[in-house]
Amino acid sequence: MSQIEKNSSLWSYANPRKFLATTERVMPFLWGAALVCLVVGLVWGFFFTPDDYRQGSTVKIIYLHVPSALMAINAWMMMLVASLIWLVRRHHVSALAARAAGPVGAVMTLIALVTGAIWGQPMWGTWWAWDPRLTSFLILFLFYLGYMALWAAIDDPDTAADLTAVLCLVGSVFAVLSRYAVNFWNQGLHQGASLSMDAKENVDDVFYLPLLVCIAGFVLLFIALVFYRTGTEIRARRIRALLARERAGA
Amino acid sequence: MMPDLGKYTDTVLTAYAASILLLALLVALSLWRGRRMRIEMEQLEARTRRNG
Amino acid sequence: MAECAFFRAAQSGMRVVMDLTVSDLTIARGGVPVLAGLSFVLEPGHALILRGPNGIGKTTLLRTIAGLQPPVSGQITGAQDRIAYAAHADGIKPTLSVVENLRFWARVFGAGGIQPALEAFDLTTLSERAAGSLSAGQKRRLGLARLLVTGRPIWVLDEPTVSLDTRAVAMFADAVRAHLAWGGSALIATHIDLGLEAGVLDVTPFKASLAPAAGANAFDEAFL
Amino acid sequence: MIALLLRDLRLAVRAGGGFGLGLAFFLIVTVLVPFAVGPQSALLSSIAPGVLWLGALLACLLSLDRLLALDWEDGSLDLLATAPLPLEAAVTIKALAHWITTGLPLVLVAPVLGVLLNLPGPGYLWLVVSLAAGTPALSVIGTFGAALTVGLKRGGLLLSLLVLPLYVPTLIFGAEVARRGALGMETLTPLLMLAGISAGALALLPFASAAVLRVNLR
Repeated sequence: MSQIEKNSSLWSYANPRKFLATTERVMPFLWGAALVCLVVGLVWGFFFTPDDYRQGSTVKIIYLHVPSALMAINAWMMMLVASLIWLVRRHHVSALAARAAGPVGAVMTLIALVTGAIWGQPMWGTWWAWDPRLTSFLILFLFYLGYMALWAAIDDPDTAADLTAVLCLVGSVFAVLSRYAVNFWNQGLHQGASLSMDAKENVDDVFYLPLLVCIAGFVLLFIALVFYRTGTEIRARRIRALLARERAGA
Repeated sequence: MMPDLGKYTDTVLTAYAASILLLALLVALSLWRGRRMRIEMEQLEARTRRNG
Repeated sequence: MAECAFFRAAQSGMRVVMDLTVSDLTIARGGVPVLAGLSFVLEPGHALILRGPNGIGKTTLLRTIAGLQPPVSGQITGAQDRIAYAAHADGIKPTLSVVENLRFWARVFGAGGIQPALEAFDLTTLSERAAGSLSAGQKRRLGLARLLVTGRPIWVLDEPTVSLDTRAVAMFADAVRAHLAWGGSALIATHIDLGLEAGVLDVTPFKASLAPAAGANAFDEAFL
Repeated sequence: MIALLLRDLRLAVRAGGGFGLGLAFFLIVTVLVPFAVGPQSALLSSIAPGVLWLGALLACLLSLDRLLALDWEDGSLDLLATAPLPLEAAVTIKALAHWITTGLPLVLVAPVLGVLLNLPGPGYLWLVVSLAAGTPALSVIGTFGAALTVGLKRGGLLLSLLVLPLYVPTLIFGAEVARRGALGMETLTPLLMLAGISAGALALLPFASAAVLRVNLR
């Protein structure tokens, strides 16, 4: 409990100035840590892990595919939480953080899709299969596109924040529904778990450790990007406010 | 230096190239826009202060 | 439905006693405060004319009082479900006839007949015409006639006399007088003299200063 | 509430209301499909349920941008928001009016168009049942999309971009019912899911639509 009490000062980061000042200080470490983890994890995975006896060297794609897929979903979760905070507590930084995470999540989804398709080419004999997982990610990508488009289309920042937050909420429900619907619709081209990239039992320790480092790298990169982009959004918002005041004063 | 990727060389290399390209693009665009907004805000704040 | 009827009855009972009170109101347009520290009381049977230059925030004020947008700070009491709002757009459907348009709003507001409203704005001869074929001034009269069928005690009007000729302006002034005599009240933003015995409130002195308002969320000061 | 429904229906059938446009669109899409995929009746009858569902969905989508935009432009929405009718009820009624003028005719016409695509015998009943259970969800979800984009100048394209992903579960289960019905398979599970989506959307989405509309009105 006392921990929570202490952390209640977390809300002070909802102050844009405080947020900018704090992130400014941690940004170099975040970028550095993300870069180190990514380089170590990917180099380790690419150069120093054996081939899988069934998938051959294509197993190396998991170091990109799994972390990006994970972040594609986590980014949406983060947007959902940030949207809720905005709707309940009306902290602008929260809404701007959700906006900042959108394109990052979209790129993560795209990476997961592209690596999945590239992996599927030799494994399934086709670039694109309407496999439930790939399909769900394609739908998630469409949700990201809609979310970003709505932010971009609305001029007034508070209106945009409100509308996108509600869209994120409703979209989350429908994304989960779509996942079930897609599962129902196609039980899967996957020949069981053995030929999947996502199944845990498929991942030996040799692959697992570098994979963990890569996941850490993607998480850190995501945090760094979201912090940085939120800072950008705060500045853009400030520019807007200053211009509006200038116009009102003139 | 280069590990032997067997018959899947193209597949693996394409996946890595595409992913790294996408990530680099995202980071570059973020940094570019971030820098522009920072400069613009500083100019504007300086102007506001000068005008009182 | 029964509950609704009950509330309406309770409302009409209170009509005579409730003032519209605005206290220390700050309103914003597009996130920028435009008017601050505004207070006034509008009693039943009285009208208040709002004046001020274009762009000062009269429309924003009226929309805030009508409940269409939340105030930045301050209180509005006595407005809940008692306001009939009319602005530049009349909500008139061109393919419906005059009577159909009016009857629709009468039914939505659960109020009585439309005949008095038609007569007050001299629309009886036009009643079967499609609203789309009316002239701008005739449309405006139809939009104002809508106020009468709402049965609401407080009229909040934004430039109600746009495109009305002198005869129609007189009709409108008569309608407002009748409304006040009945115990209603009216808050009108207008530039012309309606010949009403009404208080005048010039909102120019309440123009919000460019410094962030003290009541605003301190967290977000960087945005104001 | 009934007044609003009657007004919307009356507006739809009067000149310029766009009543029947959705139907015509549905007809054209269905007629064009054989030109695109070839006249083999076996192929047509196997894709018929999906094509008819997709046609119905697109016809629904086509009419969404007029759902709230006209009331927004002429100020009716401002006035409705200050009326005694809760905005939640108003958007539900508008969705209902949209369903009556778009969804219901599609349900009734679909079997006729099924003939053009060689829909197998048992498929007709299930096509009608699935459309009847699914089109309400399309109207309600579409109303939410229309409420999101109502204040935008050129919201039509954005509206499609926002609404189409939301339509995915409805389309999957709806087309699945029709497909399984046409093949004479068990249809209960997807039909229950479809009805569940419609009921859930009808119960919850009006609150989101009204909230979004209030934001757009301020």
